[in-house]
Amino acid sequence: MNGVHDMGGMHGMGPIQYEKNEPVFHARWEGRVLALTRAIGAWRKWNIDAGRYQIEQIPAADYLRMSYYEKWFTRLVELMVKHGLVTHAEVESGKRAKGSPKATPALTPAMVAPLVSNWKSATGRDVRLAPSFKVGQRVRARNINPPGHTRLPRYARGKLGTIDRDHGVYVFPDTNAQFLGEKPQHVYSVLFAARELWGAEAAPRDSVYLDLWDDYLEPA
Amino acid sequence: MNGVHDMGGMHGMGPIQYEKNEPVFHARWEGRVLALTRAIGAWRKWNIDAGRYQIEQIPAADYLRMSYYEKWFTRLVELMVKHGLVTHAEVESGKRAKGSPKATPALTPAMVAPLVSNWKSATGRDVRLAPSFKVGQRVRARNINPPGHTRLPRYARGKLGTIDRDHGVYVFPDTNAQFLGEKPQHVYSVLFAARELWGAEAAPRDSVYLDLWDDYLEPA
Amino acid sequence: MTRRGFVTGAGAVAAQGHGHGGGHEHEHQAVPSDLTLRVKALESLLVEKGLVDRAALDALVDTYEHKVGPRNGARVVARAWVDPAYKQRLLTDSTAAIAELGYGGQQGEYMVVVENTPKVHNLVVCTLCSCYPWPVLGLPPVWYKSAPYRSRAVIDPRGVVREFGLELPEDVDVRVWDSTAEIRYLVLPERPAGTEQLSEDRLAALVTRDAMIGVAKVTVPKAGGQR
Amino acid sequence: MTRRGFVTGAGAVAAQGHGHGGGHEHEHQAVPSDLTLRVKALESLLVEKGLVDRAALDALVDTYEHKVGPRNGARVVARAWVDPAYKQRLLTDSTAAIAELGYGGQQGEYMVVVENTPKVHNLVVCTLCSCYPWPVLGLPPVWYKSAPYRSRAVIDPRGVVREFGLELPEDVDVRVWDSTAEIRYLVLPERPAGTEQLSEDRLAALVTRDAMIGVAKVTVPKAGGQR
Repeated sequence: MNGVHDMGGMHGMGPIQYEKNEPVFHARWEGRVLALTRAIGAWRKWNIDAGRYQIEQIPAADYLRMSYYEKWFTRLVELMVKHGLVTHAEVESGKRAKGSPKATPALTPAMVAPLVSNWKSATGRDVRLAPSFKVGQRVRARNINPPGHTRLPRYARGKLGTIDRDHGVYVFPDTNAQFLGEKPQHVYSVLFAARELWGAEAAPRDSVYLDLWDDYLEPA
Repeated sequence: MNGVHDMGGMHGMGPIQYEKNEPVFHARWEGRVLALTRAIGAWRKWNIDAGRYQIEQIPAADYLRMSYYEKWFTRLVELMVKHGLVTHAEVESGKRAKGSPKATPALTPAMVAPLVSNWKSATGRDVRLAPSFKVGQRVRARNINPPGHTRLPRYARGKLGTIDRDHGVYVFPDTNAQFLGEKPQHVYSVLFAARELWGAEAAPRDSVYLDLWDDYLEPA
Repeated sequence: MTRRGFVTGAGAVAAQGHGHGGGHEHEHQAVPSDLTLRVKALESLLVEKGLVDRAALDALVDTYEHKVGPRNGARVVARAWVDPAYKQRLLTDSTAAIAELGYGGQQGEYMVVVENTPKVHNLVVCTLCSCYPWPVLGLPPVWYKSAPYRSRAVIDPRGVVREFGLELPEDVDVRVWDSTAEIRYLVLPERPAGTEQLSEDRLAALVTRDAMIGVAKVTVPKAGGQR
Repeated sequence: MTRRGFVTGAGAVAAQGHGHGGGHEHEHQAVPSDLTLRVKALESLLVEKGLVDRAALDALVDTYEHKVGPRNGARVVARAWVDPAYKQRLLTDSTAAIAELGYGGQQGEYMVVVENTPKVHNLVVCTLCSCYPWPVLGLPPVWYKSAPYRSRAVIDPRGVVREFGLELPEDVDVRVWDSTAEIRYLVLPERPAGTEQLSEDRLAALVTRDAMIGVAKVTVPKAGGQR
């Protein structure tokens, strides 16, 4: 979706606010939201793309206004309700619905260390698939405007680039986010000249590299 | 500037909220803001492009959150301060600064009727200038990303179109908004196929017409 | 988070004119009384400084509330329907033809009228702000100025007009006019069938603001074209 | 409305973690105590339903607060500086080379290390959300996740790093890595001159998070490389 989250190239977002000696969390609840999100994620009711898509669906003004972990909190509640882990009534009341089953946590304390240091189950797929493009090839990012989730930013669409490296095979976010299949395919680092992206005012030697899936590209 | 005001083609802005029998103003203050803006506009301290640019500079989250006339109110105050008609201190206190001169209103009641029914002084310029393009010619909207004001929306940049008609000569918003000169030039209605703008998913027969200045276009 | 919907009725928009940003669940409203007070204070200051004349302000508000509005555009449309020569002038030099009926002025200095036909449907938007032909339509409604309409009209015009109850056949060309410059667009809707006997005034009474923006067609009420 | 600025010091960001959206004049903050209460209530509910284990939550918070952070990445960088064979492995198979030092896991499953040289400067961003190599850098700072950085890094990287105090000469290639997929990027900064005698540990102590994102260079403190 062409949402406000797709903000590469926008002006007017204000100055960068740097904080010296920034703490990992600015309040206790931020850490709890992160931990809850990870712990509930272990139930595998959704995937990382669905999680990103959920955040993108926060109304634009709220997306820009909310702090990072406020968005995470909103996402967590929405996804848990959508996937039947809790009901809105339970979240509102803070009380477990009468007669609802008692579960056993999917994430135990013993699983935490491997989760953050040796986690293998992600979005790469160890399948043999012929790549559609080869390193050095000129390609054009497709002009697509899907209303659903995509990882092809607007600023690169229709632009010419060069395949810089082949990262291997990964699940396809556009379908995976909506549980329409993993559709695994090659992901490439694609080099775009800054002037191709932004016009003649850009610095002549600069470039932007995006990681793009086969389905986002066409031969130039 | 690539601001959130440039929202053609965005998703996720929510449903259209239609109001039956909508009043012209939803509260008295809205009408007063409109009238104040017109009345102060008669001082000709700024132009219409500078006025638009000022609204675009409202921080993105506020831009999306504020109601229409709230944005107008914000703009009016900022522009009056910037151009020396009032000071922030006066606006805060509501009191005229001691010793500040007393003006005579630029807009009198007698001027109101002509203003809204017979106003000639706008942005068209009656100068002879050769157009750079002719009707029927294929053109490409330039890929420009100026940080200042522009009326070339992002969704059309880099796209191919056809000159549909020549509207004549008008001042150029990009410079006029920043008081860098009127730079008058031809404005054309340029036809873009919906599929050129949005890709293969768009309806094959649909099109979007944009009014674009000479400086926004290059021969295709 | 529902992403679609179409709310009608006066209650759909908060009475103070806030929260038009997109029908979000969470409304982030400035307190209306705050703006009431701030605007009042600003007006007093500007009057005190001699920068504005209160009677001129009153006249401006009165003008846009009572004198300028879509009835102007409706008269233009009805005239075009009954007078082929006027229609010809309207489509070739819209500004002058509209001025013949006495309409002109700010935000209508350079008019272009675009004609709907059985095979062409026109829709007007301003994606960058809220440009609108004031002399013939008055001030724009909130939905026209809102992010949902501005963002979607150019990328999904058929979906937009569907929300207004208008389903456009596949073989109709949809032409969206994005008012990016100072030219203002007015849609000349199709004259509905069965109106051959109606007077120009009766015809004008049928023409709606929405039809002249392009989000609706002009229809004849069931009871035989009477209102 | 100033559009630029660079605020340092702990006071620059509201202590409750709100208002990171872009340094606007008007802050629209949820009341922090409200979120404190809502998160607490949610946690209790999820514990009561048996969906989460409180000790696991504690362990997660502890991990990201104390065990994972830019010191990990700094050790990778220092090793690459002192061990050419390791550097070679790091640049050709980054994930495996980083795993040699014991780092890996969520948001670092597919690593790519990009090398700064006198003629190439790399900068990492995620324009679409906030992708960041957690195992080597920990959780991202607020500015990295914020709209100002995400929006500008790809269109004005030189202006962005200038705000961090880094002026890049015209003849340096700036390469911006937009983390649009699951590959995570770590910048291998240039080893500063005059550090030939420093141990690997001392070198690691010089390496900052900002240098590994690409918004800064590694420098030697004036007092002879000591900290």
